[in-house]
Amino acid sequence: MSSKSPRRSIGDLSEGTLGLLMLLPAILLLCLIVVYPVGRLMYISLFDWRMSLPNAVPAFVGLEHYIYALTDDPKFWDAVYNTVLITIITVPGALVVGLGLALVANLPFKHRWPTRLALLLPWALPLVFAGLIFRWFFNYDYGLVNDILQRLGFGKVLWGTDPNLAFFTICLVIIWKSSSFMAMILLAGLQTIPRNLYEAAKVDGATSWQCFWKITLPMLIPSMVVALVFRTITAIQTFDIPYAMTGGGPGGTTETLAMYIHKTTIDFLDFGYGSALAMLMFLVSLGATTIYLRIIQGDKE
Amino acid sequence: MGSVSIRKVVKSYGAVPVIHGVDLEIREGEFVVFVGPSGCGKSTLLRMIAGLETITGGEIAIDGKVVNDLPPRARDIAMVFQDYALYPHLSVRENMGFGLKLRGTPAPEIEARVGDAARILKIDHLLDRKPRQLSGGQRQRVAMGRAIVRKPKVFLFDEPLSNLDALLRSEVRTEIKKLHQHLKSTIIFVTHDQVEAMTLADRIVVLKGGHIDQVGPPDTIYNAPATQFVAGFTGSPPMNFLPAELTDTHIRFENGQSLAIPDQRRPRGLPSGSRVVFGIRPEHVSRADGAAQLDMPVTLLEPLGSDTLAFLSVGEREIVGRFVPELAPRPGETARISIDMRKYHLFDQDHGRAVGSLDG
Amino acid sequence: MLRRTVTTGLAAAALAAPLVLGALPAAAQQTTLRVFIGGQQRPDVMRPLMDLFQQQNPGVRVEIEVGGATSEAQQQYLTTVLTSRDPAIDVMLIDVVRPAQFAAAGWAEPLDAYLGGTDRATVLRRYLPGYAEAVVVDNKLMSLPAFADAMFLYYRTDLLQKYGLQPPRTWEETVSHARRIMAGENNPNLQGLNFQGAPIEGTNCTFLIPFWQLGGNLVGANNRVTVNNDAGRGAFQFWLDAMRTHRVSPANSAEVRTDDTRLQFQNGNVAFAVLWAYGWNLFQSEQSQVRGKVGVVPLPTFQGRQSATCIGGWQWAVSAFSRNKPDAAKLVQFLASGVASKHLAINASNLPVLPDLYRDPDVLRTNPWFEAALPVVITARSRPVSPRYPEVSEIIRTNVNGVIAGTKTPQAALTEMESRLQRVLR
Amino acid sequence: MSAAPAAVATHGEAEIKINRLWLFAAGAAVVVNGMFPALWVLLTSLKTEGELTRVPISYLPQDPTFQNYLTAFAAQPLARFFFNSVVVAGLSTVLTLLVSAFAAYAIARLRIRWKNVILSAIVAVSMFPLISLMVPLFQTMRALGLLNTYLALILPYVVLNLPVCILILVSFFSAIPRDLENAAMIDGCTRLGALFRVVLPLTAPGVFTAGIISFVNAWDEFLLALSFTSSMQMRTLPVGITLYQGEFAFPWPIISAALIVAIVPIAVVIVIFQERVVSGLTAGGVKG
Repeated sequence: MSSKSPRRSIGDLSEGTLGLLMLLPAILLLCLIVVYPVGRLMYISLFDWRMSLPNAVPAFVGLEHYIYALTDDPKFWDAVYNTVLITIITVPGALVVGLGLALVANLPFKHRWPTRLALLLPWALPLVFAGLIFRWFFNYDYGLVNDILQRLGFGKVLWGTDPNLAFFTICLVIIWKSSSFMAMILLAGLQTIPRNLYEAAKVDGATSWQCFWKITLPMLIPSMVVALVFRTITAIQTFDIPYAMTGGGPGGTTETLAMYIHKTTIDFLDFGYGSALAMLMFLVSLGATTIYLRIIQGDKE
Repeated sequence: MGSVSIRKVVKSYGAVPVIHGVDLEIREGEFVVFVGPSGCGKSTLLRMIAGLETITGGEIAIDGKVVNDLPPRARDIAMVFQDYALYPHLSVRENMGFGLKLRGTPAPEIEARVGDAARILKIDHLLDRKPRQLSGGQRQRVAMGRAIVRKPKVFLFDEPLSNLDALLRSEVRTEIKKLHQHLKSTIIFVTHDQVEAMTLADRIVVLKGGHIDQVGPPDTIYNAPATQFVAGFTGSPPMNFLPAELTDTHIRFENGQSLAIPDQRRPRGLPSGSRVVFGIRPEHVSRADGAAQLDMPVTLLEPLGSDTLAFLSVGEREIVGRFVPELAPRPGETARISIDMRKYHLFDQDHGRAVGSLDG
Repeated sequence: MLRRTVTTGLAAAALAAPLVLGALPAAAQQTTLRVFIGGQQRPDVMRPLMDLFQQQNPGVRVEIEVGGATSEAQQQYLTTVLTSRDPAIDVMLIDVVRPAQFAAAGWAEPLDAYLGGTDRATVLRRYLPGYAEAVVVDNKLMSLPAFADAMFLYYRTDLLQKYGLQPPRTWEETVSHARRIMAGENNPNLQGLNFQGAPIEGTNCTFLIPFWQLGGNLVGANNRVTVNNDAGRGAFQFWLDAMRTHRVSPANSAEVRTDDTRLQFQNGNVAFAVLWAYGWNLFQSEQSQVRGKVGVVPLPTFQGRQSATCIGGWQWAVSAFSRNKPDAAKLVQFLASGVASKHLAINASNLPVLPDLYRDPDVLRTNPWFEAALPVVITARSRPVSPRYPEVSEIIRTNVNGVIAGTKTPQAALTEMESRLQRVLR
Repeated sequence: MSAAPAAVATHGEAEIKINRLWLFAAGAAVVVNGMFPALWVLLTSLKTEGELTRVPISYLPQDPTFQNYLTAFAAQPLARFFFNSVVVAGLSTVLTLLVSAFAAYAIARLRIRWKNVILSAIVAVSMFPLISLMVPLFQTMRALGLLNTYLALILPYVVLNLPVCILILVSFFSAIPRDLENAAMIDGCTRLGALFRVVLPLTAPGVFTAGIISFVNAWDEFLLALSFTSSMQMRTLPVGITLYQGEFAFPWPIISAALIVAIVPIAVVIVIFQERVVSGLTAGGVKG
């Protein structure tokens, strides 16, 4: 068959060139939407730039904002404390709950869509409204939770007044919301576990419980790590749910770092300090991800 | 149409060279087999012909036209992959017609050519199945069918039989040979299996470490290996090697035993006292009476049915002989063994090159 | 008579405007003004005003942009727009606590130059004093008043009647009335006195009102913050007593947001409620359980003290980045006029910023209680004026919320407030 | 490669003896956990505001009414919000898939330098909280003249979803044998042709998963949508829904009705494609 020597096209470029071309849209978009704004933010963070000062002329202050935040700002450390606490409670919490959900959803139901829908719906519910709906549930007078408690003969509980309870409800809601995505990824992981592993184990006389510990869990580790990375990043950025549920109360005990940044930048118009706080938060996320990536890579070797 | 010229072809990944200047002319209609151990560069060379790997230096021409910068689709070649690489989402029919469709061949013609190829390969009843519904052998046929329908200048086979079980392998091997006789097209076939190479090839190209060790028809490769490596790669079991020293009349082994060299088989150009590697194939180790006989302890027997292999000690070394079962020595005994000194080979101890240009 | 004509004319204009606009080919050199208002500010009620303005000013088109529904959401949106010096918005409706901030940031165009020769004092004389004061920052006119708001004491006329009580004038009375009613009703769901303690803007007023009434003054002589004093302690003690000692205020007061109070009262679960003006319309709505059983009085004070309340409300400002400032200033003046104020009072129950409208029969027909509201809005005090008001507000509300929730002692809260406020307000 | 092994695995579990009752109870627990807030919103949307604040609270609407839905559509251009959300989420999903498929293919397949560095950078970049980037982002959008256009939302949403989608697609692409593409290229495809004709069809479950993740994320986003659009005609559902509330008042029944309008399409999409959402993640085995 005689070839009519096909036109050279973009698809025939060398791998390196083609690779760069293919990465280009992503890189350009990232530069436009993230890198450039982050660069600006980093720049601003070195200035005392407060819109609230009359005729503000940004003055260069170097790392002063960072130093102030790290050494002198109790609100920063409170917010960091709350954020870290939320992260270390809700990330493992969501993992455990998500695993439970995934295990159940993986059971052989006749109709699978009700469990699957239930699994995914919390994830699909907009964050803002999830917060508002749960604020309603935990409302002292008209809330579902207190109503049920009363019907069961317990008294009504001041969910939003006691700082510990308020913190608890926020964590509960975050776990509820985020276990959904977690479960989705874990369910996918569960389904990749080869069936013959279980059969082999059963031949060896393993109980279901042992199967779970010796096969299911170890095989799920890769999925878990992926889920944990994304979950941790979003946990560090927790904003909507406490913002909608408690607004940071009572007495600022549920204010997260993202809320503090938002408040500083948008409410107080202190762009310099707000930018510095945002940079610090970015560094925290970066640290967390680096640790995870290390774990993943260590795993591979 | 269908000749392939490979001239001074070099391939390196970064600073690591993997093909060191290979020269090869493949004639139209020839069945050439690249053989060699894994990592020898045979697949890389094949993929460079296909255009799947870039060429670092030198040039490759198909039908006289340099294709270095042509993408695979412009080279008019077809390839059968080790894992068949059938498109899982397409039916057998679509798999086979895929290339023709991309080239804008009219549908009726595609249908006709796919039908022809399927009949040749006896897979016409499978045309509407998906690859996952086929057995390994069937997939292999579909992969060949996909190559055939294209009627390319050159067929490239990349270890296409290695995923088949032994029985199927020899069956398909025969079919490929028949197919070649039928199509009369140029085929370049990569394998690490010397039996495949021997049975299929018009010419065998033995590669080692990115070099061609020897090119030649199977009997030349077998009977006149150019290197110790080629000699050790062909035949089953492979040629026996024993380090030795050359004297005027004898070949003396490390344990002091020696064999007389017949006059007509005296090595040329090698001074007495040269250190060489003596090579002899197992079938030339026998119990027939002859001039060259050695006493060797028998360590182990491997009966194969038609033959029996005996492992024999020469000092610290061991060689294998192939015997008619009734004449096989018994393990434990020290047997008197004849070496057919018309068939021995000598190799350079340092480079493994055949030396002494023996008359044959 | 004249006034009624105005309103009717407005309605007619509203109906006619789309027709007129539709009939005209796009006029040459047309200016488009974009007005930003919040979702809660009744775009449907605002639109006829804009149509009337368009009619009076051919060549000017007014578009309404609706932003987030809360003051915070609007601020968030305006911050992004104005920080970027975006000219997309010409006129904006801003919360009464914001002018100082807008002036400092250079976001609002001073209006002095656009008054058409009238001197500022003359213009402002027409308005309620608190509002006239709030629009001037650093001797510049930053905005014009749109409508007023203030906190009132709502009460249940039926319950007071049942127990033969008069509307209270003092907090002491309010508490004792509430206790009497709660004891008499013996309904576990009935609250005596409901107020807001959640970390929201309104909670500042929860503290400032009793604080002011007890003689407190946030910023004293020499710009010193004076909050850690008897007035501060007294203000906190009052609410804590109401909750814990007298048990007339609910235990979850630290969670109560503005609309929670409204809902509770509307459902007949509250005898007395401290709430903004907007409650009235809803209490009289068909869904309300207390329709026709609601009274409003100025907030009580402590025995022998001056009354005081917090003012709220909204103002019209021109964006400093507008490309149509003269037209925008003209629109703002129109929107701050008596015609507009009356329209808003009648159709949206917004408290007027012009005192004579509180006696206007058309206004009083729909809002009979406005008459009683006048003294309140005249004496209402504004929250501290500062370009850093958001920080001031955050400091106060977080601490008040902490005290009401019981996570902080009044003393600790006052100490923190004083030191942090001092830093912000110095 | 296909969903088939998933089904096998599930039935394999069946061999572990499970009491039917426990099975039902576990399923019911998951269903209740996932659905009750949405269910409550649905019930609320059928109640009047008066019923909502009754003590003790009522569970089922005593006098169900669709009035809230009518009000929701009458009070705000809900249909328009819906349309905008469909456009923004739909277009951003398509664009995300295209951009991330290219990037993922380059990372998974092509011999390019700094591959891991690029991948790590893309993930790292995603860690920047968008909340804090609002002001500089707004300036960028203004400079590009994109404010109050669909593009002002679509571009950031694409970036928001890129990391997850790239990671998912990389793992899927890596699972496709290279020789499949080689075969396609020998058969006559360009490299890009092989991507579209062979790789993408084969990784459909992964593409689908990435698609639904980015669709849902775009459908739900609030902060950027609030700040980068200004006219009512450009508002998306989450922002539009908040417009029902007043400065003080929060009309739950009407908001609930609007929320149901926003949730139902997502739920329908999930039910229709539930098999793929999960098996999509399965096939490539999100293994980092």
